Amino acid sequence: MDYTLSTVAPIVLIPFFAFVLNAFIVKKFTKLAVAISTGAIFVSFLFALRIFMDFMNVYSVGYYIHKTFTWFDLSAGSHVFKVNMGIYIDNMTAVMLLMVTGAATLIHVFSTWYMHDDPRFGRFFVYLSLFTSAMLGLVLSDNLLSVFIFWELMGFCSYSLIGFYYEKEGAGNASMKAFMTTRVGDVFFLLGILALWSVVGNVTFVDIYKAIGAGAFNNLYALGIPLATFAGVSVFLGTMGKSAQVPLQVWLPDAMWGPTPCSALIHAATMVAAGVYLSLRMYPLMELGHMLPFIAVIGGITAFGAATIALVQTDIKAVLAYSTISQLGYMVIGIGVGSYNASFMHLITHAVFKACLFLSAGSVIHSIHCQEMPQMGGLRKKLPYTFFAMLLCCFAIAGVPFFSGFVSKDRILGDALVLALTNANHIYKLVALLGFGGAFLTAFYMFRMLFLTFFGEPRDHHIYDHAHDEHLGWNSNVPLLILSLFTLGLFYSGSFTGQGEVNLFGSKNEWFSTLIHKPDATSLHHFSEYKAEEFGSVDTRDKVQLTPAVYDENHGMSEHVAHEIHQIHHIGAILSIIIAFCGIFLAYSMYIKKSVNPGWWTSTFANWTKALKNKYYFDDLYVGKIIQKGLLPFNDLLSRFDMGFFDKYAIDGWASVNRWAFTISKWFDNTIIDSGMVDGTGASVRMMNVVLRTVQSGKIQMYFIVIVVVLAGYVWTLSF
Amino acid sequence: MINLGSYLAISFALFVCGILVMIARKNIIAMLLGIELILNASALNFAAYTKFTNNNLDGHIVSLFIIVIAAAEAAVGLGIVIRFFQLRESIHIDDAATLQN
Amino acid sequence: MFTNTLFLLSALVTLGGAVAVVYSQNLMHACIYLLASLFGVAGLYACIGADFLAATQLVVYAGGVVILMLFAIMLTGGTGNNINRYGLEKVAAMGNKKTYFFAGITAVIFSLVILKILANVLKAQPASVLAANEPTVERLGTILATDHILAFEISSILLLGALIGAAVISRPRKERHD
Amino acid sequence: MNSTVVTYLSQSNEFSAVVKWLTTHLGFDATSLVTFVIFAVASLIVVGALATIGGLGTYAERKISADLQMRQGPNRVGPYGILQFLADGVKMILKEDIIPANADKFTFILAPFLCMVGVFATLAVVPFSSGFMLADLNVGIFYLVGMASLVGVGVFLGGYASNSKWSMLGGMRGASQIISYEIPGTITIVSIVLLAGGLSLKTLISGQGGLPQEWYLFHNPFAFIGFFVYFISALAETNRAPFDLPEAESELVSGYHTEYSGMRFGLFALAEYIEVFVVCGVAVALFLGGYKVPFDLGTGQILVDKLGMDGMIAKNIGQVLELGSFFTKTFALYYVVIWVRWTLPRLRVDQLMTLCWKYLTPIALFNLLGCAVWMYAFDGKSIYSIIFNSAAAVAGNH
Repeated sequence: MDYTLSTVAPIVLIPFFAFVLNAFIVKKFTKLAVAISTGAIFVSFLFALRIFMDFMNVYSVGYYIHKTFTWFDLSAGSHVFKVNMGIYIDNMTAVMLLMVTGAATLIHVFSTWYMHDDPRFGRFFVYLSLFTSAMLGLVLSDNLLSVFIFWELMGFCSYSLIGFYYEKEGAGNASMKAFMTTRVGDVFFLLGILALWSVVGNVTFVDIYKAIGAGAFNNLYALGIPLATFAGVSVFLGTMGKSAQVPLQVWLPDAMWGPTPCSALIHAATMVAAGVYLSLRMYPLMELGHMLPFIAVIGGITAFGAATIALVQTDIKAVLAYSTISQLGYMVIGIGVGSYNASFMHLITHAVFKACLFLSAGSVIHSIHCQEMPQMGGLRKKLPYTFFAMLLCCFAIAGVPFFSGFVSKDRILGDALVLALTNANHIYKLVALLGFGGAFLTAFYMFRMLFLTFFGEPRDHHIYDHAHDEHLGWNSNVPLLILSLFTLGLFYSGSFTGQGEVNLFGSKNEWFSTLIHKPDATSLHHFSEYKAEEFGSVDTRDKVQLTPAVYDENHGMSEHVAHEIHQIHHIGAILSIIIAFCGIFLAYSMYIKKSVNPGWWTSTFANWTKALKNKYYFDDLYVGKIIQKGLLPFNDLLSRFDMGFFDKYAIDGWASVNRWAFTISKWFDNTIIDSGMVDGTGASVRMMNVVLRTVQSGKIQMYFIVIVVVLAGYVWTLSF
Repeated sequence: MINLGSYLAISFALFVCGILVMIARKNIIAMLLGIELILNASALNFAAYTKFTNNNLDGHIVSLFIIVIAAAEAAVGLGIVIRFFQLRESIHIDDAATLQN
Repeated sequence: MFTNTLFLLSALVTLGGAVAVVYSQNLMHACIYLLASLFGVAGLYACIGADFLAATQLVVYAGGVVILMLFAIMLTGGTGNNINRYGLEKVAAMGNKKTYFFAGITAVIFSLVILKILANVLKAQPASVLAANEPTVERLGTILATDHILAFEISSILLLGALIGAAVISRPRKERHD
Repeated sequence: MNSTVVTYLSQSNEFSAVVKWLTTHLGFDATSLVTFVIFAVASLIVVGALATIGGLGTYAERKISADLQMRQGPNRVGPYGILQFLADGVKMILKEDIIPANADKFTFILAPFLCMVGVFATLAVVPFSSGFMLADLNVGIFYLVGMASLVGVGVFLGGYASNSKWSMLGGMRGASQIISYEIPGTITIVSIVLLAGGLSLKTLISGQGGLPQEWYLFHNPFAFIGFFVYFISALAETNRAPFDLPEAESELVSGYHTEYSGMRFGLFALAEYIEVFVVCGVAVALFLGGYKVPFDLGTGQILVDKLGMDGMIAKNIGQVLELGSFFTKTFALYYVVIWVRWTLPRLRVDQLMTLCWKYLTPIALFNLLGCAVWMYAFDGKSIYSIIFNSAAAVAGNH
């Protein structure tokens, strides 16, 4: 495929144009706007699919497309200040594009059912279109600056969609909270971008890689810490905000105020994953800054802590929200333990099954108009397709073999285990512990949710009897089933290129780990050959000369070390299978067989339960301590300074100076300007006026006579 | 008989008639009639010069545009006249001597 | 022979119409004389082979401009308003001796100049052999769509503007009482 | 002088013989003289024939309306009452010619003549047959539109000059209606001019053929719609029902010719009937193949080849066939016009203007654009030839 403007740009532009168009027509032509929006994202999906197939066709690690154009150029002489924008597509981008457009298409279709009765049916799709184009723009971006632009655009969409039901006070507050909390991360992200700019001169991914490979960050310090660390931490703080890592996770549970499809798309599948995606892109920087243990610990705490909170939630969407935070924690663990492609794979698999879970939850909620799990039960007879989809997804997220979640999470946990057992840094032991513990809790709370919702006797017969499953149409079930199909592991672990057998347990020959390589210190020199091309140009890179990607069983390590690592991986895999089934069994015995009484646990660990129900008091901390004790007094102080000093001395003082100057200028004005110049001009004009106004009589015919006579005179003079 | 001189003479006569009408009449519509005469005189001049000099039709183009402009002028001019009549109940040119009110 | 006859007739109609426009004291009649004069101009065009111009002259003036004029005369109350709404006597709408006097002087001044130039032009004009009349429609169309395309587009915009402008200007507006 | 009749007749031997004879006897080249005489005679024939047709139009109107209303109609004067129009004519000529006291005399006398001049001037370019056509101007259709608009001036002046409320209203309605409906009509004509590539009526007709699928009516969908747009505009331009507002007898007595009597009224009526004939003829020329006869019978070449006839006789037969073709189609349309008049009720003024400006004009513009796109996209082929060629191509492949 030849990559030009016309084959890549539509991915972003079609949803964007749909957004622009819909913004105008949505009030009058709601149905049409919805169709345009859905159609646009589907077309964009087709483009993404085409790119993906092309990359699978070439099947080389080094295949990339990098097109740039100059956004603005403020260079003056030798001082170069040029900002380029552009697109950068490599294997990771191609997979990401396919995931985003695919999930977004299905969620659009689902939304046509879910939001159908909503009075702001059309507006929802307007936001969705904008959001999707922003997300796709972020994925396609070749530099951090445009990533930041789209990042903020998504933040806005997230804000609008969380506050979609703005009549409810909670929704408004939640949207504000989400916006403000992610802002903390964004500020640091911007700081990181500036730090990188100061070193590299621009913020293109490839240039940053090149700079890192060339050692440009050596011996540079900012605020007394290495610049690489500074920039890395700043960028990672952006990730923490967007991907809801502790301690900036507080906004994501509240984001569930938004409509469920938007939760599925934004707060589960794509936008929150953008943070992880950014960290993955910036992995060499993280590595250079020696901050991987820090990242791993943050991820571990998030993964485990969110899982514990999810144990006690009764709202079905809250469970899913905390499970999202927890899974994002796993991805961050994956970055921290250097499990680059597993982390990315988890991003993809999580996006699929979490989108499916949210959509299932959405169809449950929409069918029974209730979100509280204690009031559900026995719904599997009423909602068989939903139940089926949710079951598959629960298997996937719990890490049952043959499902996607197992393939990705197992690899992260395996790598964590390897580091825990071999690395000198003991902090990794904690990370592995938190990871495995979180996996157990994940299996438990997901199946708790499943059992409470779909199994047993109906606990609230009123709700059960009024569940109107007949309203479920094709546009609600088909997306669910398609998504649930992709929870199967073989899609991610298989080899699509005929290299070896399809391995369902997925540790060998996967296309994922073959194609997506960690840009670590040893492989950064590849990027020095990468060239950016003009934006409009046709991609002329000779694809035949690229060497096909081959799976290296030893990961480039010596056979002995590789063997040891493989052994640990096997242990990790077995361990995680056992843990998953333990979790499922515990849930089964608590909520189906009822041989273990959950009430005993809550009463025995009452304090813990209380802490969990209050989300570890994070909200209280932020609102009560930081904002009220910290920010408000500071605010008071500032305002007092304003009133007492600035107003009193600076402004009032300036005013008195002015008053004095005014007296002088008034005299000058009155005597010289007014009487002398202005009135003098007036008088002279009036004198001329007396003469001239006889000419301007307003009688057109007089003018005409003058015109003709003057013309005649002019022509007469010319004719000599 | 058909030569440039006769055409120029006719065009000249039309033009002078137009000027006479423009100046002698006090009725705005009558003045517009004069304008039509003047425009036609100039258009005729262009067409004649094309024919009797190099015959390359550029003069015809100019004449065509003059006709176009005359049509536009008539439409807008008469629109203004009718509006003026609505306001003043008169189409006497001397009533139109002020810029406002 | 035939063309000469046509030329003479057209010239007579043109000049006669124009002079009648000057002398007619009835606006409606002046308008009809103008129509005759314009038809004469169309005939003059036809005599020098400007067939498209002649037809355009017919369509635009007979079908459009003159009827518009007639309408305007009707809508503004015909010919008789020598008195304005304040009851003041004014110059007669179709002019009086004084206006004709001024017009005459202006015309004479103008004529002197023009006649001088005309004399120069006619003296310098070589008596060339006339090219035969050819159909101009095709050539005119080609020139219009190639060399003069900008003027063509601008005139189309002008016409659109005139259309909208005329409609907006002459629309009756309600007086606002507030 | 670009007259087709003269060109056609000058092909015959008799023409040159007469010219030769006159030249020898008069002592100067008599070609111009003969030409002029032929032209004058042809013009007289056309004017006379058309006046008769106009007169017969009144008879047809009465007879067809009687048929539609299951009456007898005129049946006393002549066989089937066919001489009724002559009787009416005689009556009108003999009537007293009344000019109202307060009328604008000059305009009052001028108005019916303007109508007549406008209509009869258009006859110069009406293509009766390929040989019988007074003048083949290369701006023919444009000239026709321009001349026909004189009728509007005549109607208006007639209304104004009568110094009567009814006449005034009728005249204003008539003029506004005529200049409004000129726009969709002319735009439609332009779209056909686009298909034919010329303004001359001969060019317009020569692009078509004798058989219906070769007509511009079935050339493309836009031309098909255009025919109806043109026909409706033509009805309105000729003040025919359902657009006969200018003479709406239930409101305006008789509209712009209320005050007219005698032959002046007759001239108005005659102008109207002849104009109907002319616009029907133009519709036929533009859309229905004009004078074309199927299988090249019009040129007579086939008669010469197959039957071995003399060239000129064959041509004359062809001319007669072409005249027949033209008049048949035109009279068919004429019948439709009368039929419409006695079927549809009259529109209101606002409906009339709505129809023109909100429906016909946009449709006509759309058709113009559509025809241009069609010419560009399909290289000027008609829909029939596209289908036929592709079908032939498909059949040829198998």
